[in-house]
Amino acid sequence: KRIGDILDRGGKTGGGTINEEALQILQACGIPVLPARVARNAGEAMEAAESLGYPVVMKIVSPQITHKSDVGGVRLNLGHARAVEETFSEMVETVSSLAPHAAIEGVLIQPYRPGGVEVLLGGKRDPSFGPVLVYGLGGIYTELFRDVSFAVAPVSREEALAMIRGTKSYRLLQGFRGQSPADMETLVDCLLRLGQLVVEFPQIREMDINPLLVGPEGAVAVDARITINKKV
Amino acid sequence: KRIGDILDRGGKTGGGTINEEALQILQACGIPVLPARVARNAGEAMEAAESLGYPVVMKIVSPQITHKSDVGGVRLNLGHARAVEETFSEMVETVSSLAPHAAIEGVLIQPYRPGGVEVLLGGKRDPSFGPVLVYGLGGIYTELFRDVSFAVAPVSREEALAMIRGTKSYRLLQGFRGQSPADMETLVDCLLRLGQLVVEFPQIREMDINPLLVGPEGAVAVDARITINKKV
Amino acid sequence: MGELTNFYNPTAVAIVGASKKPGKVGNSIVKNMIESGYPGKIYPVNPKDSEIEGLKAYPSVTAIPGPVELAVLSVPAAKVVEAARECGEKGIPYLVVITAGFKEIGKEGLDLEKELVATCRRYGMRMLGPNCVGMADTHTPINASFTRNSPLKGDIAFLSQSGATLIAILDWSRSVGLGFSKMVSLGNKGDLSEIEFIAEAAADPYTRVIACYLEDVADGARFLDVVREATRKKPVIILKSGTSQAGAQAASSHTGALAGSDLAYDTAFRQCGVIRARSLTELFELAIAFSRCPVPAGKRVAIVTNSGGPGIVATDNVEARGLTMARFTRETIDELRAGLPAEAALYNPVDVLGDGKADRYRFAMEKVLADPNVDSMVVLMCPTAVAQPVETTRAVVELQKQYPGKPILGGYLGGESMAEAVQLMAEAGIPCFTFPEPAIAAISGLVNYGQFREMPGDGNELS
Amino acid sequence: MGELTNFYNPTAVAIVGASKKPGKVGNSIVKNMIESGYPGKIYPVNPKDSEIEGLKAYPSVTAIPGPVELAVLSVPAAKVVEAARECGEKGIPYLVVITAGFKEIGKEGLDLEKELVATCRRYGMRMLGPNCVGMADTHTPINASFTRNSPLKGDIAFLSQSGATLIAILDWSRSVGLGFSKMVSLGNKGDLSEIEFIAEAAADPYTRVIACYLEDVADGARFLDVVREATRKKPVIILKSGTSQAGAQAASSHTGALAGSDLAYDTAFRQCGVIRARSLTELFELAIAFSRCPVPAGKRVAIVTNSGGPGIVATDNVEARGLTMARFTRETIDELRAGLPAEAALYNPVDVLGDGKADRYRFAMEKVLADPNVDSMVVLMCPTAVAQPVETTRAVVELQKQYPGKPILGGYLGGESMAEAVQLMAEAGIPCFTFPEPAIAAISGLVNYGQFREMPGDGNELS
Ligand SMILES: CC(C)(COP(=O)(O)OP(=O)(O)OC[C@H]1O[C@@H](n2cnc3c(N)ncnc32)[C@H](O)[C@@H]1OP(=O)(O)O)[C@@H](O)C(=O)NCCC(=O)NCCS
Ligand SMILES: CC(C)(COP(=O)(O)OP(=O)(O)OC[C@H]1O[C@@H](n2cnc3c(N)ncnc32)[C@H](O)[C@@H]1OP(=O)(O)O)[C@@H](O)C(=O)NCCC(=O)NCCS
Ligand SMILES: [Ca+2]
Ligand SMILES: [Ca+2]
Repeated sequence: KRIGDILDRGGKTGGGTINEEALQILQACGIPVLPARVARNAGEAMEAAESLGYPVVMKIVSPQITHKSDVGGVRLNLGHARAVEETFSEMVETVSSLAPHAAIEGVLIQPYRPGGVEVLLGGKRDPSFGPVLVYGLGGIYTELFRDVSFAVAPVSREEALAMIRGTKSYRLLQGFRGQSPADMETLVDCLLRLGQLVVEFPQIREMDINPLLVGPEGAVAVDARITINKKV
Repeated sequence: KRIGDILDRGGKTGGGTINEEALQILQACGIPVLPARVARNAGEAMEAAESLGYPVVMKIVSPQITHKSDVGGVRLNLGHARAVEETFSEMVETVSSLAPHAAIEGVLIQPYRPGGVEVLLGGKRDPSFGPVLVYGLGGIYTELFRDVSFAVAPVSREEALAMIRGTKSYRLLQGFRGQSPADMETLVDCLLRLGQLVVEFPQIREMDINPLLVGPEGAVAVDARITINKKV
Repeated sequence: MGELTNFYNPTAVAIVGASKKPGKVGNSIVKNMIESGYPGKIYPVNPKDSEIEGLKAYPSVTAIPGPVELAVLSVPAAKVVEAARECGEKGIPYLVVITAGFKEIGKEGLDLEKELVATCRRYGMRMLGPNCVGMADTHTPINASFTRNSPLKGDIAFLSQSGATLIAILDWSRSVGLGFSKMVSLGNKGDLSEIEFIAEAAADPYTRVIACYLEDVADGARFLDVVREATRKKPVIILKSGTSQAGAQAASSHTGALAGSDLAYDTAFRQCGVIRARSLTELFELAIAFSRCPVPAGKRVAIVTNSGGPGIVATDNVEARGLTMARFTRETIDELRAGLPAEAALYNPVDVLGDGKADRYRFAMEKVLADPNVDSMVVLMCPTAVAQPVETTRAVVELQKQYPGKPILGGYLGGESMAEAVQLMAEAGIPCFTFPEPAIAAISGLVNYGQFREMPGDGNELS
Repeated sequence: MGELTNFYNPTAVAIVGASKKPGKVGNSIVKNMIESGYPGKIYPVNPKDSEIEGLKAYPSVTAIPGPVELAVLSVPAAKVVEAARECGEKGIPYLVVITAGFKEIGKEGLDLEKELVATCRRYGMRMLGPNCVGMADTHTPINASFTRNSPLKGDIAFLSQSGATLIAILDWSRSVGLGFSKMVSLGNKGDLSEIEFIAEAAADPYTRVIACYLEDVADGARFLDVVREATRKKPVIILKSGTSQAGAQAASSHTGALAGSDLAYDTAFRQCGVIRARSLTELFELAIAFSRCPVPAGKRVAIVTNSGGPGIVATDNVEARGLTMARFTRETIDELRAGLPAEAALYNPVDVLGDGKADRYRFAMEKVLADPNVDSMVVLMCPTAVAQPVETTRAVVELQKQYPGKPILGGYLGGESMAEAVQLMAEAGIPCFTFPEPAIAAISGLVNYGQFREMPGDGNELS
């Protein structure tokens, strides 16, 4: 019900893309999400960082900005309150000058998790076949290498696993070059839950989690985006 | 002359692969190389780290080990003398147990440089066409995506640039998502120098620099390998 | 058998809009029905004429004395709904609506089509079309279409969403001696679509392989369910056109940018075991291979040749297609060594040399086919001075009978010198090409389908 | 012209090992020389016979009265070196050595080949072979080979490292009416290799395109230098076989693992502008396209069709091959709208509809070809009831003369109904295929070469 509410709100305001609330929806359907708090000023930012634990990541919050890092809207690995404070004003300034027409709603604070493999989970509604799931390599490599696989949802656990195995980057999850193998069970679980979400809520036109960080001990959604159909 | 000496020594001892000396050869032909020192015990390791500056990276040195990280032979981002000391004995132990037949000659200490794009530069001698140059995405993605381009050497500056532009990962160098563009001039220069090296020294059968770290302000070879033909 | 059995095999057929005038669509249909050898009753329906092409004609379907199982409608668009209604009243279960001027012309036509479909639903009639060329079944036989000719008898079912393409393929097929079990022009798919016809063809004992040209799939979910079943029984090969729109529209997410609409087809086809052809050439090359060859047990290909060059080319293709070159057993190698000249290549490809005659070819092919490590064989031949194409082909034909489980394909390089041998291969139903590459492509299609069918469950075939 | 001019056009030819006995290689060569219409003197050389096939024979080359510019050697391997020496003494500049039993049989043969090459060097003779079928030039004309037939006259030079493949291609080419300027069987490439023959063909006024089947390149560095020049003048298309060994051997570095030996060929070919064919089919499809079509100014393709289906298939192919669908100017669209029926598709592909006759096709094709945004055109036709394939083709042929700079290709879908039209296209030298895809593939080859040739400098064509 919670999920429906958020989606409805998005739908009522004329459709479009939701970003921060997308993480709440994921959490509601059981996908682990990196904790995050939106700060509207430097003070709130330091408070959030304190409660989430250092080091943290800061990301600009603006509905008009799709690729945050293109406008200087992402800063990683901030280790103490001073850094958070300085970064807040510096980031708002940089983004305002590079994207003058974007409405800045605040700055998102998340714990910094450098480890794990960045993957992408996504779903979209195809006019002929309905919900199509996407799995692939995430992060900056997503669009560069298009190392992805697809399946029409719903998928079984075996199919989800086959999707993951069908990518070249699967080797990264197996523990490439001495790293421990990733937690496949949780990863498959996330993919299945995302599948359910897309099947159950036809108002979702497109969505993705990118990156979902997958490590030896679990997975966590760092960033997500949902595009909702206009209510008609 | 220096280069020839090292290669000759390699050739005399029956051919094979050289690794640490490869970096010396690169330096001799003008390719910037990340400073490195080989330590034979924990004390030497701490000393080396101190003089190179923290944080440092430690890598096992053994002619029998090709993929060092597969046997726990690589540790990144060590911030102080204690960590270096502990890591030394731990690493030697782990590697000895995972690769019992490898002769361990010591541990290589280098400064830790997390930034920059990891690329691969390589050369090999083709039986029909002679020296062939390779440029591509480096690091763990090299063999996964094979995002590479080739040219028969010698190449002109324009050809070298075209090789780099011919890869998908070229976008990473252009300053993907808000990063500053990489120093293309130095990168092209390294490729041309590697080309000259392979053309001039036919005893080189195969060689590669992987990774060469390329950032906005230069490039530096982190790891390299040269396979020398047996002297006949 | 499916709900469409009597669609292809009706006891009696009415042709509404039948005409005496040569060249008119309503005249072609009557002629095709007669010439096809259709064994049931044919009732031309025409308001003015009482006799058409020697058959008694009726002023309306309701005036027809006996029962009618299929009506072909070829009256102008404005009269179609009324004609369909009359067919409904008469209790006719199946319609083929040839007439154009429906959905494809825009809003007005769409409304008319909806009315037509509603009329069919009301009477429980199933309809092919509108805006189609009709259909033919060579086993009934029946040709309820206005094509110029009837298809030759065969075991390929061909469904086409483009009427002109169906006409072109029919014309081409007759010139190359290719036969069909059925040909269906899907038209606007107002009621019946590829889904029902694929299901029916999968159950049809006369059909061995189903080939389709499609421009869209109307109901994706049902397509997946139904076609998944069909592909377990028979190969379904589809050329889906319109790939170029893929990803054309701007996407608001990574997923949108990655998954264009064509990718959904790719994915769905793979999930339900459809073999996707990338060109008309490939569609029919694969259809022919499936129609004539068994599905091989595995991907190990043997090549027998009388020249090194084509052998290397074929080997390159085997590896490029993800097949493997068979590694012969020690016994096979020993036998080949004992029986072939010293310079012959014994390891796959087996080169019987430029002076290899039929007996040497036969010997090598026998050993190769008997080898348990060989799943399929390609025979390559160049017209060297002493080659015996015809005699060698006789051996190929005999061996094919001895090894019915191993596909044998030919790559006979040449023209006039090979013509008679190529003809012999065609008569024996052994696919034979001018160059080696299509033979390897065909084996690759057979192998992929075999691998799909071996997979347990449904849809776990994602690799 | 290169150092090989008189190799193809010698004043007199000696055939050493000429024979009276039908079926023997030395007899076939004499017959081929006579039947080719060779205008110079032919001297059979045979130790026993004084007359062969109506020609006076000589016991040795030194016994021949006049000068000889080319000697074809067809004596057993053991006698070849001595025969070559005699040719050297006689001052003959060119040899073709047919005889097998050299490098290809191992160490012993290799030694013999070295002796043969040394003999040639000593006398300054240039040699084709050994272990080859010979060569033919249709413009001299001459056929110094033991093929069954002579090639038809044409403008494609074909070099083949496989003798049997050359024989097969020759046989096939005659049956499809394809002509050659020269055919050369490279054999063991003991002296002359593809390098010299490519350079010569690039300078030859009768050759428009150079097609090669190669298994290796002997001297990579020289190949790069020489072929880079050749490709600036004419398209050089190479099928290089043996790709499958690539990367087979274990590699000790990343570079080794990435750069198999086949990749070196890929790279080198691209650097010197060679178009690499991936199959025999593609080699000749491209060769035919280059032989018959101009190189288009750009990659904007227009399609005119009488049916939507093939039009969509062709559009898919255009985009899959990296070409673009031409966007017509406003004027063209307006003119098409004014002259075509309301339901016709005006935007590329132009659909003149199933009832489009020759005049409608001609109208549409004229407008499309006149459009400055169009670089090439594909005409697709299905045999609909009213289509006029022959009349339409007449229009195509006329328009091709009016627009010599824009390649026109056909995709005539069908069999018997299109046969006469297909024949007309062939006679007019317009490539025409049964399905749309090869036409698009051919345009793609033309466009790629055009782009290469536009690039400045040498070797900067790496993309
Ligand atoms: C269906 C179609 C062929 C009819 O066109 P037509 O033959 O010119 O139409 P006509 O008005 O002459 O009608 C056909 C015949 O039916 C007769 N007819 C009319 N109403 C009738 C009725 N209610 N019942 C029976 N016959 C009727 C006509 O009298 C005529 O017979 P005639 O030749 O003896 O006069 C035409 O409308 C059409 O759709 N053509 C395109 C078909 C096509 O291309 N399909 C898709 C291919 S991809
Ligand atoms: C060259 C080859 C055809 C000769 O074989 P052959 O015809 O059986 O050999 P012969 O011993 O009969 O010699 C041929 C003729 O040359 C004559 N001859 C022998 N020595 C001669 C000499 N020094 N000068 C002139 N003629 C000579 C022979 O008397 C004979 O003529 P005849 O038929 O009148 O007796 C054979 O050795 C060969 O190499 N075949 C393979 C060719 C091939 O496949 N090439 C590569 C294709 S990919
Ligand atoms: Ca029945
Ligand atoms: Ca001359």
